[in-house]
Amino acid sequence: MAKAKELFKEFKIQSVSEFFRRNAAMLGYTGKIRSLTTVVHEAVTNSLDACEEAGILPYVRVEIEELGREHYKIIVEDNGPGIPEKFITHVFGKMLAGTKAHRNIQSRGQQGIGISGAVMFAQITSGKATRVITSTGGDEIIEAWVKIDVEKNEGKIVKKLKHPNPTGWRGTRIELEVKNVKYVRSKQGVFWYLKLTAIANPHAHIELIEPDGKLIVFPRSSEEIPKPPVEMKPHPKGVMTDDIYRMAKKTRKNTVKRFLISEFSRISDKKIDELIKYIAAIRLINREEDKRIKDQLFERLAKGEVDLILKSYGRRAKKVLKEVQKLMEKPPEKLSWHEAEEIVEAFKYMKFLAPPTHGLRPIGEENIVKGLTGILKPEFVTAVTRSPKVYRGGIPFQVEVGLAYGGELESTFNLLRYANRVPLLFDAGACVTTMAARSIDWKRYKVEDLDRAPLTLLINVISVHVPYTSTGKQSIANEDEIYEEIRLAIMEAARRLQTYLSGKHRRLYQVKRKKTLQKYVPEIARALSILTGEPEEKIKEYFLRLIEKKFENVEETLEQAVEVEADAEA
Amino acid sequence: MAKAKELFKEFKIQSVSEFFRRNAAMLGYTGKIRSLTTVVHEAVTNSLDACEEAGILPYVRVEIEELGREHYKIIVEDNGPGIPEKFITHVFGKMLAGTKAHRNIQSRGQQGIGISGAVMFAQITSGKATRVITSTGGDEIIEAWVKIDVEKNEGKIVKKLKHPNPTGWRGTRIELEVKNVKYVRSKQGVFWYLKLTAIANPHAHIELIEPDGKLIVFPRSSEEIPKPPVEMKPHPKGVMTDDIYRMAKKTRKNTVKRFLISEFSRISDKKIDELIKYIAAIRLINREEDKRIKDQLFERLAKGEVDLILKSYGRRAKKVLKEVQKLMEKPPEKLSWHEAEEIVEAFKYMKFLAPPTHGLRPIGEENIVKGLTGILKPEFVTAVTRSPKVYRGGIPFQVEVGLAYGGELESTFNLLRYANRVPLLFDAGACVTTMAARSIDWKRYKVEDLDRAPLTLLINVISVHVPYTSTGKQSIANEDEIYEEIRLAIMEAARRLQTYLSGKHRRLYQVKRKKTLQKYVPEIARALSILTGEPEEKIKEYFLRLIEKKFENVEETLEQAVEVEADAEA
Amino acid sequence: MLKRERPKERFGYDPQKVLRKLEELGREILKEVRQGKNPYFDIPTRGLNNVYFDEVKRVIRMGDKLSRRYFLNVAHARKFMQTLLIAAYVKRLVSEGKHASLREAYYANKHTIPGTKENTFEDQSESDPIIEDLERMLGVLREEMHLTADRRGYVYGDITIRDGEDEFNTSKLGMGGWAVPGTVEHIQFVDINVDYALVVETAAMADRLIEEKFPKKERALIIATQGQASRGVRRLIHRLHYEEGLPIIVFTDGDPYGWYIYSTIKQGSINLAYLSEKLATPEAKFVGMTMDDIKKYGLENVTEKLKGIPPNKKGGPTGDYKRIIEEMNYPWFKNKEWQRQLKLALEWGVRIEQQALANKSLEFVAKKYLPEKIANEELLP
Amino acid sequence: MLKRERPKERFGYDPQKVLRKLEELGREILKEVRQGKNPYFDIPTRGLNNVYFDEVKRVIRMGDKLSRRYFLNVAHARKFMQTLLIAAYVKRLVSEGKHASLREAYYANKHTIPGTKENTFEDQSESDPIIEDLERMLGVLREEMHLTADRRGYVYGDITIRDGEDEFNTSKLGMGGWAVPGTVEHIQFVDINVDYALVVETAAMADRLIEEKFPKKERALIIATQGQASRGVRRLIHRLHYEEGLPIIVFTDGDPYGWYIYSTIKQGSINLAYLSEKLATPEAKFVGMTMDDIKKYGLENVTEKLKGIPPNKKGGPTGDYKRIIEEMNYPWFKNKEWQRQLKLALEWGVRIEQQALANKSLEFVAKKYLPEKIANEELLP
Repeated sequence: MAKAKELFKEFKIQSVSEFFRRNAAMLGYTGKIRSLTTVVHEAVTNSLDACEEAGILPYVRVEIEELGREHYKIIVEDNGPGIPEKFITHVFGKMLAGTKAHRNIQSRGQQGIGISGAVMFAQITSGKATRVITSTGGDEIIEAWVKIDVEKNEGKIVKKLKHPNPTGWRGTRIELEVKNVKYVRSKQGVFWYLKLTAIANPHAHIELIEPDGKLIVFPRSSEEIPKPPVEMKPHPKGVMTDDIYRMAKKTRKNTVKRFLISEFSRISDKKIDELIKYIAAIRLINREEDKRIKDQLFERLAKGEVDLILKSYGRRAKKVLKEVQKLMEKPPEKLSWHEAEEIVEAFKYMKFLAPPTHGLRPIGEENIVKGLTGILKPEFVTAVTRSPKVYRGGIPFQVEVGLAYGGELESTFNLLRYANRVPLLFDAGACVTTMAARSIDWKRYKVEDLDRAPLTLLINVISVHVPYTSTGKQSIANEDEIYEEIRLAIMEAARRLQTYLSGKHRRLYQVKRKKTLQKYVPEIARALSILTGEPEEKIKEYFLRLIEKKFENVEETLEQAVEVEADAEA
Repeated sequence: MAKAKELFKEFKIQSVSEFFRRNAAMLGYTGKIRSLTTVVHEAVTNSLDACEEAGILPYVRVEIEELGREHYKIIVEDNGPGIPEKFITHVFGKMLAGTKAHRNIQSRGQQGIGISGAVMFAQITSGKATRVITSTGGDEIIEAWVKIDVEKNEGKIVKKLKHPNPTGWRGTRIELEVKNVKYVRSKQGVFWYLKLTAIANPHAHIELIEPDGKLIVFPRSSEEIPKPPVEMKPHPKGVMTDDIYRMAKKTRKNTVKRFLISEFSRISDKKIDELIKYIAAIRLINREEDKRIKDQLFERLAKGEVDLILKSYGRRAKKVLKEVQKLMEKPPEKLSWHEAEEIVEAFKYMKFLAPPTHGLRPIGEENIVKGLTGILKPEFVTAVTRSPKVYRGGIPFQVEVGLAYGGELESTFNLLRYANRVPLLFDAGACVTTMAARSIDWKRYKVEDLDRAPLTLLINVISVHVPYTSTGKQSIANEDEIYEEIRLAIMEAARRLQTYLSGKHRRLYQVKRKKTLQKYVPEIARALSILTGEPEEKIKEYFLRLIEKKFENVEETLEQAVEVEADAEA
Repeated sequence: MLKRERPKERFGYDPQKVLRKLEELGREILKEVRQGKNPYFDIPTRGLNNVYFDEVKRVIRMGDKLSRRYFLNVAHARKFMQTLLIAAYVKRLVSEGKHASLREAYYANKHTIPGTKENTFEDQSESDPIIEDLERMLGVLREEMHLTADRRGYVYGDITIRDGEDEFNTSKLGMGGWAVPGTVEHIQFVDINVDYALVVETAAMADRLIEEKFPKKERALIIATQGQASRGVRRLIHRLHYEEGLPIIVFTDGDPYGWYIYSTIKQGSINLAYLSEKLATPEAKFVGMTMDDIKKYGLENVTEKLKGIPPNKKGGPTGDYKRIIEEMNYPWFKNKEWQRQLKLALEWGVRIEQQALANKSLEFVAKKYLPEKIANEELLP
Repeated sequence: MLKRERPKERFGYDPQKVLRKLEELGREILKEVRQGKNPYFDIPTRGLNNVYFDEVKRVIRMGDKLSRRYFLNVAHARKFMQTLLIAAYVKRLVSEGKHASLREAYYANKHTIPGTKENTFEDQSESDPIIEDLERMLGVLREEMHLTADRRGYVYGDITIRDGEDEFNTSKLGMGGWAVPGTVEHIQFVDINVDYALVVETAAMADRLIEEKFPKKERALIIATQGQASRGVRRLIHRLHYEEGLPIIVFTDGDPYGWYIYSTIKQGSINLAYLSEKLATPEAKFVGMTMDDIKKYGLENVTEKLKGIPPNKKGGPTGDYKRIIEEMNYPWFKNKEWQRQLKLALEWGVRIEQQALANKSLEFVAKKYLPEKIANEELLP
């Protein structure tokens, strides 16, 4: 029998890079087509995020060069802010490093793995370093070849050159050489990915040069630079005990009260007073032994009767209130798990303003309409951006839906899925967007057969932290709150479609109505003549007269219908 | 416009723990039932691995205590080697740390995340530290409460006690308190998980105490301790350029030749001579300009005509051979990517012995039969352990299949999936084992309707590195080589089943045959009597005599059938 | 013993009445349009929510819900036109004394509307409902409008029928019997020499009874429905009962389909609720097969299993089981005799066919089963 | 003009012949077993690979492949027993002059084998093939064994039939006509006062012709098949042609199903190849509906689209298209007239029903279409 000490002799710590090298599939490097798309996606995402953070209208150019069998060079160039020299190794060479993950901020990329993952993928398939050319617009342009030291999870600059920058060029160009990938114009390939990206980013100009040299341009259709995202504090609703507990340990504030006010959104001095009351009430109620009374009191608490409850406890309440007030004044690092649990419990009963929206950056209804119109050329288009909501863990999110119908669309249903404006191309089946879209009773909205309708639905889920089902980031988990918001957004858009369709049909009906009725007159006249013996011509005359009379009264209805339709199109 | 420098001001590095805290679903903590199973799984896996490495017959006891609504304490105790004091924080508190991931060794656990993940899950749901009681059998027993410092990815002992160990107890007991989970006796719950674990580990005694106090025992059915796994060197077939390149950089050997011989399996001095010839040949062939000639030569190379090819190049060959010999003598750290590529290319054309099996630790045919028989009590059981093979990256793997039929099995198909003996309970649809099992034409093996057959199939895929489709480790990726091996194993088992079924049917037929024929005689006699007027009794007599005569000759056939069946059961 | 009763109705077919109703319909429309009003038809609504069971007369009746079909409503105009087309066609048929099948009526009225690509009728599924509408609007049978249904069924027994110029005895036509035409409005019963009519589900059973000379020995008229009774056969049964006073006894398989056939003969079907008074025969009685027969005659060996999932199993009830449960809720099966039989069927999960009686002997059904049960009046209501 | 021809066969039904064959079968088995040999039956194989088209007689014939059914083979023993059971049952039926339906034959022979839980027959699908086997083994029709098929179809026209003691004229039975029984072996033709028989697919069309007095005016016998012709009807057609010399003219819908009905009357079906000589009437001719009729009579407006996918489309041919292509390969349709019609159908993608002729007028079919085409002998072979 081996001794424990021997067994632990070899105990070692593995690097994150090593871990993901062995599990590249978790990062989306699985399958030849998907791997190529993933590389492009990581680079383009970085470019768009950088431009937006810097307030630049993005110009992104993607070039795919075929070097051999399943061997490509991928070049992505942007006009972004550029990368300072000393951060190059971190950005491209270290995983879980980045400016985003630790902040409560919405961005396309999220986990600080993306572009370093692409660099690693290039490296393990072709052995080549990734060439980075970048300038922040200053005097010099940096040209660096970056590799990853997998064991240490560190970037390494294999070679570095500096060039003068007389024209003041600013931006980043990266060149990755990859093997075992394939360029195909399929729905999971680069072309489709960029098309979807262009729809969701009408402010970006995106170009693609395909391996055969063909240039495809998705032009900018909006000149409006989206506002840069800002950091958002977590919202009290749904926050988990663990979050409060951990945050309390590292805050720089010196009382629990200050800590709560400064590190959560929607918590004011007044709210703290309320919080104290609620915690006190919860403590008191929990002391009740009769379960029925307890349940009743909690029910009343849920209705907001906190003051009444406290009043009913009289002096006991005052004592407990004082204890809780003390708790609020103690140093946050002394907050116990149980106390954190109490705060979370109280949050559940309290009312708060909706989470702040300034951190979330939706595409916006106008831009969705522009994007869909510019690229798809539909007959009808509408967009709905819902107000932000919160899901588990106090994480704010927001849902947008765009709906395009008819026109140049093919008669088939297309769902364009996005998370933080990033197109999701894979694992559609497991995605909450698909489920929500399919759950709609489309017939109620005059879409008889969804799968044969000329209908494209865009769904964008925006959040500081999108709950993906896996690290591949291709499918959004089915969180109840998100599911419900998507449904509500779709239904609103669908109602507008319905109005449009009704209006359209009504107008058509009105125009054809007279003709329809007139058309039947000869048939009717002949039959009635047989039945009654009256001459056909005479009967015809009666009916035609009736129709003329009817249509005098009908004109106004016609105009009404057109107005409704105009509304829908606005 | 923001300057790049400002943007990068907040550039930070995220810890692995932080990453997985945000992405707990990636570790299997998703859904109330599954989360509970995952916790138990991580603990039991650790116990079984530890026992096996130490050569101990495992005794594992799992206890689930219900503390409140969706609030449980999970206790797992083993008789394993125990954990030395100074490793406690590492084992339970640090992710990607462990004795396994960095070695080419097969184990149930794999990525050094497992048990620390469980500790973290307990911590973020209940706020409680995990209680660890362990002794390596020495004088003292350590009792420690472990937490994870998520930001630093470090374990922290919150409280520690030392107790005397007068009885010399050895083992580990851990107690985790978790919330937001649920105990249910479903096919994805703890009970089923342990049942499957017991089947695959007949040498283990496993007990479960359910929340209602019910004790369930899966007794040991084999006294044989599986051999501890050993580290395995990678096999040259299918190894990737990146692997060679990286390994060469860090080897302690001083020539490429020594490096290859010592760090890969199945590479001897003789093989290096062969390798030199192949690399030389490849270099020469690549210099040919005519593509047709090139292709022809590569084809001949694939047939093993390396000597003939070199001969045909005459003196040019000798020169190149010398260059390659030199390459073999240079320091490994100087090996270029291109040279590594050449080596991989040459490996593809060469023949090697199958990868060594001593590192892989199958359950073994005998033990599978014991496990299936002990727990399921079928009428027929067989097992196939295939010899090891290699898949992408030179990763050896091995497939085992057990097949149980009839007896106490219900009339429904059950697939028990394992990876390194660990039951896989989720995502069955995407798993290569499911695909392979379903791809079999079961009708060919006398199983008419698989889904209604009393048939249970056990599939165990063993490898140093099982290619999971996601970090949840619940489904094995569809690698061609693995798929094919599983199919071959199932087909072999199915052929034995077929033989058994045929034999069984044949014997039954023979026994019933006489009776069958006799049974029809009265009916026939009556009818013939009506047709011919002959008395019934007389006709009966004729037919019965005929049957007796027939059965004299038939006895030997009967014996043959029984022999065939005995073969099948052996 | 069963005997012919006193007639309750008289032969009452009068083509002139139909013509008058049609002309009146046309004149009404013409009057409206002449006055500049939007002309319309009032059509009794079809479907379950406009039928009820008349407990007194014991037939399914149509309720008084109406749907109004306007000419000036574009959604109605086409049907308005179609209704008039069919009405005019019927007028021609009846006045010329011609009959047409539903299909012929469809083809005869189908043509392209001048100046359009639209046909007056695109499909028979457009003309059939219009004919039904007319039946309900005018309260006349399709057959009275000279539109014939598909024919099925035949008759054998000592009765003499006059059909136009022909007069024949349906027991003198060999084993073939007389094929019942789609319309029986016009036939007359010259001589009835039987005591009752036995309505038989399968042709094979009818043939058996004929071969065994049952009609002669038992003074019975055999009416073979060959499955669900056609409208012609049901109308014939109705007329034989009400105009000629023949008691009606029904003999079907002992299964939900057989009982449904009985139910339709007796009470009419929901589809045709508006015709119940002319097609149904509520006084009909049921001789078999019943569940009790299985025990009484030892037929356990030749029952068949019910199809579908029983009500107490997962996913049930379906198939036969579902049907039986539906039948238990028919008002006319809400009596203890029928409830008992239907419950037994559910309990045992079996059905029994008429021809299963052949297991005893070929003669059994004609010599023993039917004579005994009918003589002892072991009949279900 | 069409006229009755000289008869080619004579009324030849002889129950004694059937009895002799059955007894011979029994004696043969008995002889074998008495000698200690394994007794067996030789049964001509069924299915496509044992039929061929006899170009001379122009009927589908059975080949000479046999399958042998042994008693001592456990896989055969049950069927061996069943064959003898049915043979014995048939002997009783024929000698007593009784008829039974296939279903009755099943029930009559179903019982539990003593000492077991096994039934002699579990299902009618076990007894029907045994009856077919006997037909092929003995070379006698099921009807000659007094086993009747389901009945369907009726007859109207000036012929007089004797069925047992009854004698009647099928034009004197009102519009109902005479229902053709399952077995027509025993009926005799007393008087034939028509020039030819017109076989009509739909009852509605037959009724139309009767209403228009076509049988009287054209001296025709109307035989309504009501869909695919039953064995009784086909046997009747065969006998009318061969025993009474009546030319046979078939009138069906102009669609693959109608043409298949014609094909079956004319040549027999592959299922019943062994009966072709007794059931088929290769001299039958086809009057319509044809594709040419559409053009000639301006019926473009009342055609229907063929169902299924055309051969040149993806996934095709299916449905009607597939059927037509199969029919093009029937040996008896391998002539330029039929190929032309079938090709046109494929080309236009349409079918045309008999009743579409009502679009012209109700009388059109009786007054113009049929008389003209038959007088001018515009008939397809």
